[in-house]
Amino acid sequence: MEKLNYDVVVVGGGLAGLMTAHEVASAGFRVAVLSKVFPTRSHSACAEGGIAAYMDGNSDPSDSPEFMVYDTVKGGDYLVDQDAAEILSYKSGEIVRLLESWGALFNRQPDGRVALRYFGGQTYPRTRFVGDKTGMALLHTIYERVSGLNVDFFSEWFTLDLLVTDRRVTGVVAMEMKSMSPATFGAKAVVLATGGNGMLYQHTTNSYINTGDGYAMALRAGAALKDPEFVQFHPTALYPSDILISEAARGEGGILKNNKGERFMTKYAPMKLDLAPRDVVSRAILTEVAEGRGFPGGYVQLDLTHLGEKYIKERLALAVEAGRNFAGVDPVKEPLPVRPAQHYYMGGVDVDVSGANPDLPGLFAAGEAACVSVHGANRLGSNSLLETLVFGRETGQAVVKFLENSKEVRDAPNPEKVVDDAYSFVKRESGVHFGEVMKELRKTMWEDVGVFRDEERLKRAVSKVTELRKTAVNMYVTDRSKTYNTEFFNALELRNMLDQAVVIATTALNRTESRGAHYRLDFPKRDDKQWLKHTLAYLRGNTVEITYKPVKITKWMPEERVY
Amino acid sequence: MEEAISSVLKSIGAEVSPWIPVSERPGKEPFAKEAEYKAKDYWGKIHLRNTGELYVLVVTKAVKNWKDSVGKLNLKGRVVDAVGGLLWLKENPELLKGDLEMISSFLARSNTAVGSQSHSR
Amino acid sequence: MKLAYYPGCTAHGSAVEIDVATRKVAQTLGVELKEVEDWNCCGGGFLDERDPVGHAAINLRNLSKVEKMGLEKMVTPCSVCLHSHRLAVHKYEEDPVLKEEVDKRTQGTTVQYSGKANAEHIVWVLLRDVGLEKIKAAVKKPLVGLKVATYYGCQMLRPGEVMGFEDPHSPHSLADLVAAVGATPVTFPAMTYCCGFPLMGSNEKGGLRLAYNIMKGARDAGADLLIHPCSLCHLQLDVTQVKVRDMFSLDWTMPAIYATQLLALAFGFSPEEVQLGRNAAEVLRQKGLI
Amino acid sequence: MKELDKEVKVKVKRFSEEKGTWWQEYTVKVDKYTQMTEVLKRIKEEQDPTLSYRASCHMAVCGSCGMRINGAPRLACRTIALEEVDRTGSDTIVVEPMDGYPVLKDLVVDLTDFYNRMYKVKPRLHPSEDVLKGKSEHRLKPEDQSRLWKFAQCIWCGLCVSSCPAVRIDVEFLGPAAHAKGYRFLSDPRDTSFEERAKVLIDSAWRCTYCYMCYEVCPRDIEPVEAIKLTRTYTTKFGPTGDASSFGERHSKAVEESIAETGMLQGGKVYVKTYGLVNSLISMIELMKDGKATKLIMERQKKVRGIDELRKLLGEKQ
Repeated sequence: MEKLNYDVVVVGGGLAGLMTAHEVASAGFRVAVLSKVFPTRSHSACAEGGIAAYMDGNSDPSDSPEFMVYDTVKGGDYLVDQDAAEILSYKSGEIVRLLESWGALFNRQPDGRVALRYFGGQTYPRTRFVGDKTGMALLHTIYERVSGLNVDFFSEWFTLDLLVTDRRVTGVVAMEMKSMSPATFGAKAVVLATGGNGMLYQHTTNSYINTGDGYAMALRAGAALKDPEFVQFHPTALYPSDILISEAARGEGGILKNNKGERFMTKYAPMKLDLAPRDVVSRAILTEVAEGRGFPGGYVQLDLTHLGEKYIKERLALAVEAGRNFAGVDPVKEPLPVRPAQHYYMGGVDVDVSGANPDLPGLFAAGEAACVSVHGANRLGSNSLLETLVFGRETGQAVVKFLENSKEVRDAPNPEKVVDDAYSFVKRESGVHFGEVMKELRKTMWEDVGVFRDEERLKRAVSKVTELRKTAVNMYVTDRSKTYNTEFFNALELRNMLDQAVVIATTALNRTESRGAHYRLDFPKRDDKQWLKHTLAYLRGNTVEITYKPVKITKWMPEERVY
Repeated sequence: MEEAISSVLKSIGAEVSPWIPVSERPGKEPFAKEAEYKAKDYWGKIHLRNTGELYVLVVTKAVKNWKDSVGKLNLKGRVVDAVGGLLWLKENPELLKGDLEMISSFLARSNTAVGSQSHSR
Repeated sequence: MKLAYYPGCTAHGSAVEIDVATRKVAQTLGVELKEVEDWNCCGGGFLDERDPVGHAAINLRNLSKVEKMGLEKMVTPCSVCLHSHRLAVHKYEEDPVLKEEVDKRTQGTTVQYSGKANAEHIVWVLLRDVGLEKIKAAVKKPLVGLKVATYYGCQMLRPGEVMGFEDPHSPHSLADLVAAVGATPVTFPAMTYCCGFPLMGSNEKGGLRLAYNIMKGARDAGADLLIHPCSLCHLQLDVTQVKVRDMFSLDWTMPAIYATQLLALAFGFSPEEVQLGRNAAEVLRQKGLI
Repeated sequence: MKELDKEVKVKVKRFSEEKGTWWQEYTVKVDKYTQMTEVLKRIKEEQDPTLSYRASCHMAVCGSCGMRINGAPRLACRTIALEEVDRTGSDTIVVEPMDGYPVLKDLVVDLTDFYNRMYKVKPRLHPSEDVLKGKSEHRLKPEDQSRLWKFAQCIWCGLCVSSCPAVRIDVEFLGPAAHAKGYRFLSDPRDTSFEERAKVLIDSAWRCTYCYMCYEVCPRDIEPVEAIKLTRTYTTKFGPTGDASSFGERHSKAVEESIAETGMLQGGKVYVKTYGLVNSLISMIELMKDGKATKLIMERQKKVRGIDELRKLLGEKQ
């Protein structure tokens, strides 16, 4: 097997990975970026609304970084590490300024400075944006910048697993998808910037590639996931493509209706109606569908037609585009089909504010792959893009410091085993196909570890996922092609998804309270006495080991979360 | 032009800074001139393009969101952007004085009520 | 049926047979073509980049004349003229900054454009306004056994949102006409590719290469000749064909004739009357069609 | 709802290094919302796991799923299956890999050539040192922002290059996407390397044939041909940088002059002005072989009567 050596390997070419690579390369270290897609195809491109930033001299006159910390902590239902939220907030302005200096085409005020707008959960407006394609714009800007540096890109390389030698991370084994030939990448540090895991759920706004490979690799290497039970669901994803229809659609007057034409939110939230919090609306929609008042396929309708063509086109351009192009529905003339869908993963590889994992020296993570605990139990809009860049940079700088004090590492003794494990699926002559297992997994997660949770469902999920993991050992890849064999990579993705699923289901069962996005029908209240703490979960064979870690509170004491 | 605008601002009792040229990047010829001003309940800047277009930024803490308030004002200038305490107007030198006076009196009125305005919504 | 008619510079000059054949076909089908009084050049596909405002203004001058004639459809046999006028209207309507500038220029001139008139291709008029039945009825000499490659080129089709007559990826207007006169339409992959004419001013070799692709594509598909919908395709594929043959040392020809020339032949006009090129005439003679 | 569960046939052009090329047909149930990415996903997960294709965001921002659908270069995610059935009138949807790139497997093509074209235009802002060091800040007028954003929205899907005829016949032409990207930086007032960019872009811009295929196929409505047209206008300012731009500039200027002079386009005259008298005579002799030369000579020298008005419309100072 070919052996390549770098100072750092970054797995993932989205915003977080590229920002990390930028810092490492700028400091003169040798860095490889491995990504299973060409970098600009990463899920960062899907972010719509914007990036929150307090910019000194270019913000609301009443705003301050302190307000931004407060909004983030409260939004996260107090499971936020407040020191992390402070970094996020205090460094937001310089991050936007940096991306602007690299050419990002932020929308402008008439004097040519970056414009701002309101977003949900903000006391003062501070979201910076590029039309409604902010993620796409920033991803391209940073790729343009980093591809001009001395960084080696390995695009369409699938990372199989981390290499661990002497209880520290010493590289990865990856495979070029085109030629299917594996290679060892030796490195003193590995940064997981592999994004989220929406594909675990039957319905998700995430890209097809979001299979949470980094979470699974970290678990298999012996690192913990932090707060794995926290999964955010968005109430209005377009049926059936699950493209996000922004909350703005309801903010501007859109009404949710069931198959009888009833405005059902009157039952669930008589005061706030369609503008009730995301979790409330998601639960309402799913209840309507479960009780037979949805449409075939399992959706309800989001009606904008009464707003008038001019208004809709002016205010909700993206809803119009999405409806027309992806559902064949013109929201000016007919209601949009919507249903809740998984949207974001608050949990992730356990790291501190420098992106370092405490279990394995040399292991770092950034972006949605990491859990720095800036989002706590529920992420605020406009904070995910910001996190990728702020903590991508923090992590990159921490990696540089780590490298400066790092000794040469010993080669991993047996990297071939990683390849053999992966190839076991191809070598087998019969068994199950990835598609069969995947469908069941995504259904189980959606129904039993989804918006509504309770002991019965979660127990059922744990045993189902455990069973699926056993079945998947016998997975069988029918495609024998030695070029771009996507069936093989799908099988590996499924293996990764199963490793996370068991952890998510088990920790969700374990947390007997409701907080943020984790809603337990049998424990509907937040319980700070018992549960104001982070979950840490390890995967040891088939067993999930759970421990805890305190939440870092600097100045904002928990209070009831009312809006 | 710059002098005329400065004197309009001074006539409503604002302090005005000297005009400075602005360009897209260092070393590029300026595309506009700017002056900062400070009035009683608000402050901001005047942005004057080389092509003659005139923009005015009105900043205040007295308004939670200009977007909800501009409808109540009968401004002659065009509202280009209104978000939180920031308001951008495209102005005409002849109409500037009237608009600024209107804003001054609107803020003076709402200032007396600002204590009771809730910040939570 | 009375329609405004815009022949365009080329059909008035070096490709006059297009004008001749188009008038004969229209006459046969009872379409009165009223030439736009004192029309001007559309800019030929180049003016819009040098002077976008001037381009829009001079195209609107033609259309404004059409409106003054009390008409809305301005028929042209040239795809480039069609494209130029329709794009000018599109940009004038979509781009408020451009509109303002154009309005400034047209002030104090005779140009008053209300937005009603627009350019139409003769092929569209034949299919949409005259109809295939009427065309079939006018056929006196069905061109049975003649295999005709239908070459659409670019500007009659694209951009689809501005042209709007047929699916730019799978057009069939020309095939419908070919079938209507009893000949056999031949489709080929290159039928919507560029003939290379717009390159002739900057990269002649490239332009000839593109022309070769079209000729070769039609030949490989088994066609006897090809028809096209554009004065400039005509210059490229007919007038300049000899250069292509030289460059690629070809011992064969692919006669290229204008769509209405084919129709006129079927309507009973002689090759001389439609000024048919000698290569095309030779093919028809071999097929026993003349 | 009746539209649910309509069956369509999907005919896929397959390829593998081991087996070569073959066609395979699948039957898939769809409803009126079903995107082609979903159709492919159902085939892969439920019928034939060996089918390979790329897809990621399913909302036309990642540019992964470019392919030919019923002959048209499309993003699969931006294509609704039943709309294709409506468009073609056939229940069979034909899916092929993009043209112009080597096929790796089934619908997956090798985009290396496309990426290399993009890198040639140095696709990144070159800001001034002071801005990078934080000593100074950029400004950008909102109207410039929206003008640039139009061309900056390229998602590197490769569809325009795959369908561009000029790319196929001319190695010196950068192709539509690279031109859109190049122009976006060439005309960004924050950029500091105008000359370097002009050298890369100007001559290539004259190698575009204005067929509007890129305009037609671009899923983000970038209209790369417009960027190319705008790039050509820099030739006057910067000067030609090669044969194509020097002939092209002369030609285009001759067209403009011809119109300003007579209101008409006089092909022969324009040709002579572009290529010079000697070259034109050589061409003429060639054309005589086919009996076509007379046509150019025969050209009527009509002059528009309203020429004064026309000149005013062309912006001539009164």
